[in-house]
Amino acid sequence: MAASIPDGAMVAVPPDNSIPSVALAKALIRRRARGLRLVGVPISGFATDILIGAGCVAEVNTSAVTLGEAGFAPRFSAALKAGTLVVRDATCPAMHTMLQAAEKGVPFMPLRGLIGSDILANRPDWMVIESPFGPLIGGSREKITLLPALHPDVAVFHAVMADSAGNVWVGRRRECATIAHASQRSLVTVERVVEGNFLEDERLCPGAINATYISGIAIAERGAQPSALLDEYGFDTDYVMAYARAAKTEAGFAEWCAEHVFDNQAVAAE
Amino acid sequence: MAASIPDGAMVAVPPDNSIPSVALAKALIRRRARGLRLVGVPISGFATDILIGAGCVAEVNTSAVTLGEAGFAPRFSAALKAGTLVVRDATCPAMHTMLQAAEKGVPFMPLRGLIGSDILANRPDWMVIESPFGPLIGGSREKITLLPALHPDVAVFHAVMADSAGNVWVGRRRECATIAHASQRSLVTVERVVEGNFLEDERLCPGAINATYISGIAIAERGAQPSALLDEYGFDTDYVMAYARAAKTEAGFAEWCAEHVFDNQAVAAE
Amino acid sequence: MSYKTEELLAVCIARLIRARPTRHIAVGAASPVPAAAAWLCVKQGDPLHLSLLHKRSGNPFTDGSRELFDLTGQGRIDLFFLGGGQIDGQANINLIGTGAWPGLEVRFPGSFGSAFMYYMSGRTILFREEHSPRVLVDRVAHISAPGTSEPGVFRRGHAQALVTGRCVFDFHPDLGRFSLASYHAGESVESIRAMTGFEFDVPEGVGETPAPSDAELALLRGAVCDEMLETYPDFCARVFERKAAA
Amino acid sequence: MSYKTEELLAVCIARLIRARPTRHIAVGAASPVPAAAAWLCVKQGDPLHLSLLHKRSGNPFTDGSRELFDLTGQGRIDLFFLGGGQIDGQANINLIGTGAWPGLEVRFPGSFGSAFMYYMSGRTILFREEHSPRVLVDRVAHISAPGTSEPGVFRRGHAQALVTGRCVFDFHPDLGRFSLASYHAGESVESIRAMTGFEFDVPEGVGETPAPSDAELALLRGAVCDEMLETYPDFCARVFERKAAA
Repeated sequence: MAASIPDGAMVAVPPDNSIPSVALAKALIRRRARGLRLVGVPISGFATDILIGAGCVAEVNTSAVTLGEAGFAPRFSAALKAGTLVVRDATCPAMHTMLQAAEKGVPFMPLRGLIGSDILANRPDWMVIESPFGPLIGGSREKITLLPALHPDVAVFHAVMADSAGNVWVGRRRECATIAHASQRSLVTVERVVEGNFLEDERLCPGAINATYISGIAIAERGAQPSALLDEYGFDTDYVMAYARAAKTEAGFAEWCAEHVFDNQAVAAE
Repeated sequence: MAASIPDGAMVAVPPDNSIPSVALAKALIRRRARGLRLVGVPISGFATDILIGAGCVAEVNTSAVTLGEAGFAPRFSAALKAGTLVVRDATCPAMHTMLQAAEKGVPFMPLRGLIGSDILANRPDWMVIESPFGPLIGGSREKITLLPALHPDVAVFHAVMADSAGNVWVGRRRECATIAHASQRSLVTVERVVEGNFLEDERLCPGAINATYISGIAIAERGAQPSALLDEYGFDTDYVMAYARAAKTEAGFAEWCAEHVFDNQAVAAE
Repeated sequence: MSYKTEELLAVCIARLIRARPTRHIAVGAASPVPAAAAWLCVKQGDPLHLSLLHKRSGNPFTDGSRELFDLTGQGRIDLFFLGGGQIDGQANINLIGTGAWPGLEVRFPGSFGSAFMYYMSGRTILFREEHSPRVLVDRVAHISAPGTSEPGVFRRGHAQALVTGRCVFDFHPDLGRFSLASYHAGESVESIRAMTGFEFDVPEGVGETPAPSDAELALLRGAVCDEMLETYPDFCARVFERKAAA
Repeated sequence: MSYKTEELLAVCIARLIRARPTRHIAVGAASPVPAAAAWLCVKQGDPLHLSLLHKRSGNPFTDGSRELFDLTGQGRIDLFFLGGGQIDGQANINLIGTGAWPGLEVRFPGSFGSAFMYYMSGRTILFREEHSPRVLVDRVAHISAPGTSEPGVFRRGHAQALVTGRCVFDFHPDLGRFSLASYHAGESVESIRAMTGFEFDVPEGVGETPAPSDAELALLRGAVCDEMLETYPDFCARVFERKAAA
């Protein structure tokens, strides 16, 4: 599956609390992907840091890159300083808004906040207008920022399960539905494939994403790890702490990668 | 509960395929509500027609009013002709867009389509601009319509169940979540109240609406009827057909109302 | 084999669907004939994705009723169906009514999603069984959704054709006009002209709509009807003379 | 009763919460002290709705991770908490980093939701335990979110206060300045001045932050800790010396 993601693709990758496919991120490293433009949904975590460390990433468009309790993302910080990574800083609802504009098929959507932030000052692709609607503020029209639609080439995430019809179930992690809607293609790893059709089950349907958005499904057991997967397994803090220590240096990262990415293949996601 | 909805309130009422609270609509008729401004989500059905017939409604903002297989909505058509009802025609995604703008706390959102439609020509509250983003069309900027946020005073709908924490479960009918988010208050009738907390159940959570949006819950068994409720009960075509025949005339509606609204009270929703 | 008008119309529409590349079709609630046409294509082996709106079990949308419009906004719907209380020669459709706005003479239910879907779907097949000067008018009283758009308006698609109980018209968005594609058995160019309130072009050699083949009829009455029984029981009983198991 | 710094800070924040009408508080993932403060208010009987972000079980959001921002956009969040790699005397916060944009000297993780939440929440309590000239600077290197906004910008709220390991500052949005509200035991106006990179006002009669009461400490170590064990096990072990059942 990783083979179908071309170098240079814009790839939406959810953070650690939002079921990323770490299995597919590792497969992208193994296939030596280059020049990826990653999109944080709305922030970025472990999967993004290892992709950056392995030299797969040219650009990241996100509101933050963090390993959570394990602290700063070491390979992100190093690449930023080395000048090998373009960072487009945003704020969480701006990422959601740009993806929702794509989801809705409109060229832009407005968002409050932002004005006076250096984030806006560094986003020439965003634009402040006088809102034709809404309250007058101090007798004049409200200033508001318009954000362009963001259309990732590929959404990559993990799901609990897929069904016989190719629907996938992500439960409350509905931001995965938004990126599936906003992206050209969606590639999904799952814990398991089950019989039936989630759309015909009133209990499962609200947490399902329709097969019409899904371009590929591969089974990758514990494919989100070390990230958490709903009530199936938790965030593996020890694993990420160990990574954070190892990845402080480029050599440490290379060693970690040799052990945890190249020696331990989840072939399904290739 | 109907007593808490003041005359003149803007009330969002979903249509027959989207779990309206017919029980609460009937309670509004019994309390002789007046001047309601109804919002179709995105269209309007049986509940809207009986409210119009009973003289509760001053205005309806919607994309259509229909009884589905039972045909045109007779009291809507009659009130429109009699000039006692203001009708603001829209198109389905415009209703969704205006409600989502309110949900997101922005003063407006854009929508494609519309231009060249007489719907737009009759909506002085909508505005066409040149989009600062998106494709050039024939060398010039795309024309696009901006729609203002629509903030109902009250969202009224039915749900399958509520839990001990006051969350309600609507399953795939997520437009009910949108109107709950967009409205000042939400009043919900439910089939039953169950122990526990839907938000702590990964299977139920995606179809739940958080108690933070819900101002009032009342048990009204079969409270959506004759509309359908997910897999719990279907649309009662015979009942609506009989209504459509009776409500062809004002006298016929009055008789129907005496029998089906005033004689058969669901006290919970008062 | 003898056939009902609805069967002929479903076959007409199925041929129009297959005439252009089509991956994903959305079919509205009140549209059993278009639904039958789409299912016929599926049963003929086309790799189509069907989204049947208002289907009670297995409703395709999990993001609420806005998902159809979002999906169409994304450009994922190749084909949609629309009807109209009135349809005119420029393919404008009127779902509002007649008389002064908003339909003070005869009020139709309203525009539903037409003022978006007609622009944003890959293409639209217009379907209205009643073919009379009352429905097919020179100029609609009100435009719910226009057949063509001015420059500067984002528009992904137009009407491909108009299928009625009497004929099939092709639509030419560049000209803003219909041309007669074929007339159904029992009709003629003259009878169509007499019953149509708008002008249309008549290409050389226009002839009768081909009758459904035995294979098409067998599929409609068998595998297609099987799929439609739950959503359209009355239609299946009337047209295919089959009832759902109790 | 002796207490830990975290307990003092939680009590300080709880008092700030109770100082203004508050219905709904959202608390971020990395915020055990604000979370303890909010729970303390709940356990003291305030009818508060708490949305604890990133809580694994019972996460309050069912519309995906955008729901917090939508909720705040709607005006339903009365109080939010923010920190900052740097905070300056105008209550600007910097979560980006130092050196040239985007943080070429020291890079912080990024701005998260701050460039929206700081404007759209009813009010914000700034919390940063480290109180040093490195963190509390005259002017932040980069503004993730500004302390005040120019005319014409929709802004629902501002910083109410800044709570640090050494003191509590009140913020005055009209002046764009902090004033010292109280200093914690062991500090003085002079020690605060020495450790603060920005100018601030010192009202007459500023004194020491009141110590937590026995009742407050008992609640924190009992009922509040009970609620926090699942989400913040390390914090509970360190501060309250309690461990979750295995």
